[in-house]
Amino acid sequence: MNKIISIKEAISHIKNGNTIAVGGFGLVGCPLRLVEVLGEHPVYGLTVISNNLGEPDGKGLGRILLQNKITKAIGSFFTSNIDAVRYVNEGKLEVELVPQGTLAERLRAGGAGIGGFYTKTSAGTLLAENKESRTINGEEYVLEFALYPDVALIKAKKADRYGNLSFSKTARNFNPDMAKAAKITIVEAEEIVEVGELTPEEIVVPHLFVNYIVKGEKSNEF
Amino acid sequence: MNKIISIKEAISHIKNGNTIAVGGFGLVGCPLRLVEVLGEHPVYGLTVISNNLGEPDGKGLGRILLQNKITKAIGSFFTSNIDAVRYVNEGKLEVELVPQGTLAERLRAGGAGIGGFYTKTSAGTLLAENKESRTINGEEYVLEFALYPDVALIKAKKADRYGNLSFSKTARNFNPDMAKAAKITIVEAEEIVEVGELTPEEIVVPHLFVNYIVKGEKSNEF
Amino acid sequence: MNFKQKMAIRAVQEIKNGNIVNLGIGIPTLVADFLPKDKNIFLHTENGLLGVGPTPSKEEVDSDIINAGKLPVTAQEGASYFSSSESFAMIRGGHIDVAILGALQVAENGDIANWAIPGKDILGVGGAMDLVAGARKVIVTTQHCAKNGDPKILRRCTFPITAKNLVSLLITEYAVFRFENGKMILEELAEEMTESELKKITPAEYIVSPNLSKYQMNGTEHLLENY
Amino acid sequence: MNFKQKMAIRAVQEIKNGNIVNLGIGIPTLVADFLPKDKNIFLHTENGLLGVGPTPSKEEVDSDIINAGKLPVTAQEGASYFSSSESFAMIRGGHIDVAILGALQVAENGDIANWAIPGKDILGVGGAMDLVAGARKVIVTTQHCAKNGDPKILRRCTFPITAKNLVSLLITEYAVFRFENGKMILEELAEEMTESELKKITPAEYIVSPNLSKYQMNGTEHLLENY
Repeated sequence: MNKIISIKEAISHIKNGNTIAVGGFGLVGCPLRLVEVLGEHPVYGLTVISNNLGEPDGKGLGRILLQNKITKAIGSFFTSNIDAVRYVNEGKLEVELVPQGTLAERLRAGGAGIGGFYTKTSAGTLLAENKESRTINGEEYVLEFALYPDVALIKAKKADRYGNLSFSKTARNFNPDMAKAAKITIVEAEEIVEVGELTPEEIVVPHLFVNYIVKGEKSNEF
Repeated sequence: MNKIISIKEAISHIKNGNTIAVGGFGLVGCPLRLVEVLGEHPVYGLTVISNNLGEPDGKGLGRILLQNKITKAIGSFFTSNIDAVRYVNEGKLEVELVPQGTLAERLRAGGAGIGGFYTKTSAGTLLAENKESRTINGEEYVLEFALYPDVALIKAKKADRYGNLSFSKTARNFNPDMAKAAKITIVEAEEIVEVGELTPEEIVVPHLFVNYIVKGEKSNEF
Repeated sequence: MNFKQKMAIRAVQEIKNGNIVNLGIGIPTLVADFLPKDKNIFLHTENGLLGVGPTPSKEEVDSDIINAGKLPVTAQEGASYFSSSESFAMIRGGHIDVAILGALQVAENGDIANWAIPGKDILGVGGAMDLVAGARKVIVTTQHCAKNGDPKILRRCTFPITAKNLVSLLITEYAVFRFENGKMILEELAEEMTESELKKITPAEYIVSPNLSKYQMNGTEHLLENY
Repeated sequence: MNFKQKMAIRAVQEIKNGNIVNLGIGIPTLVADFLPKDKNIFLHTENGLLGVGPTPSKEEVDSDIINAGKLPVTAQEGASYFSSSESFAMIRGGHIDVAILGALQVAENGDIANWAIPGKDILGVGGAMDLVAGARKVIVTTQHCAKNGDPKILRRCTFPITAKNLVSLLITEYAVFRFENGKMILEELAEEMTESELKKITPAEYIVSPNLSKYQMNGTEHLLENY
């Protein structure tokens, strides 16, 4: 039951055509080492679920995009990476734009056994076109469905050997939701500690959501 | 912005006909002092959302039931209190039986702006009768709606003066979900501490979900 | 060796290293006593704890740590606590490897009834429907017949069901049945039971596995020595 | 005093002691600079922090604490961090008292458009739709006209809307409008603006409040002295 493996071995769990969820809000909380090694792994046709697609000049997921490994992106804000904008215009990238809260909730639903849910967000807008809506207590709600990534690449502050996780400040963001939603969850931890070092109060993601752990380090990028 | 008030004042926020959510799994994590003072408050026709209805011999919510203040109970397990069973048989109590996970999720939905959601739990059973169902990815899901209590009575380990909360072990249970779902959330805290004493990592319920805090103590009942 | 312990030990054989396991009330509770010490097995209790430890001594009892049966328990190293919605997200989201529960009835199609009896008050369901619908593998441990002799292993449940077609394995004191592709298969038979005797007390229609064997204890009988 | 600071100060008047406030990018960001020190006001940022503190000095910067604009911030005493789904549960569940956002267009019916321009790539929405749909009070701060002189305060939005009928208050450099029962009401007018001039640059149909007043600064102009 050893979950600690090399980054290379971890990345080899990603297969052609997989849907992968990648943590982070911009570069903060993004598992940059895992993403880097994904760049060296010969895998294509990926659908990426992530709030953004990295930053320009091939930072974070931006690099994977420039390697033409990503065919579809599901997220809330891609305009900050001009490469993503260019890829869309050139027809090389399909985008599913989702309000940020709906993105988080669809991931949470995937992890929690909720097939779909009704939200007021986006009701009456372009992003609700062709979606079912329903009036509940006199207000219009839009039906959204769960997301089920094949693999999640997430970033944690600390992981113990069982896979219990803690996070650093706002570097938490989408990481817990993605960890819970994915079939296989791979964690890049800044520190790997012994079981018992993380108190029950510190554990934000319990180990049952975690399949593999790799050693990373703190990033200073944002 | 002082949220710390007397138990009597806190309970006076409960009005005739209100729907109140009361934390606890059995007596563990139940705000017993608030419930006790609720017993002295002249309020009737309450709908109570709680996993159980106290224990026999008028323990916890069992006492409020014997005072004929509760007309309806929404929860998952009432058989452990024979008084509740008797009240139902005598036509003095209406019961809405909900699977425990659906109860928690309906509260979570109420707090999170989710009007309704689809769950596999109860599909094809008596508890899904007269409920909408829907096939998602080839499996049958049941539509459940959010719960919106008027008031939540919850139990915390520590509260700071802003209303940030921590919980003790399995005494956490339904308390965070109820705190988030209710229009008015009243917390019975074993300890009231200064702002800053609870680290960001310890805070399970941030203060924006808490309206009032009363001083309680640790219970040894279960 | 009493038959309940034997069933608990048989259930233990189904649990793999690293598994997350939720134990129901009754016979399933006994499973905790027989978990192999050389494996990391994590017990989940739906009231908000992953990593349930042994029952505390009277002095160690902390009323803030209970299990779903409202009995005092302890927490193991590496344990964590969480709210009800998070706990049931684990269950309903498919993160519990094995749920072991009791039953009032089990049907040949994998239906289970374990929460309500017709004609009696239906006032409690707890987490049963969530566990059966959500766990990856649902193991039922139950006595083969009711106390009054009524069969419990049926063609169709006559009591209100808890979930449809979701039982993976049924362990009684006399036999072990596997449910696969809508079929119920007799896999193992207890020492003291014969195929024809079993048929008499089992209205459910089942296939006899070509590999039918004796009740598998896999050398774990020694676990019973302390009991 | 520049007009953006004036709008930020006007927005501050709407924030009550104890309020939970989410600030968008642009003019709304300036609001943080003018929050009264004698009140407890809590800034929420949707990437997972309640209790945003001032911008850190260069030495204090921690790349793990940023706001939704991806700029480094600090955390105040009593602050807490949470995941995205929990952060948006706060927003969508109605727990944010005030959201202050910029806009591309606002319509007389309370519609707002602030995320997409027809003919340009529509590749970013962020948390805008969640905030407008979820916050108890939605305050829009925007320049009255676009840089090219096009009106922004319209009968109907021509850009894709962010949400329907949900703006509570609109603050421009020239005027303050309140939205009530489907009506748009002119409440305040800036010193240098007249009613007839305003009408010319405002295609939206609005009612003039019988209590129409000057732009309310309520004695907080001194806040500008440091700027």
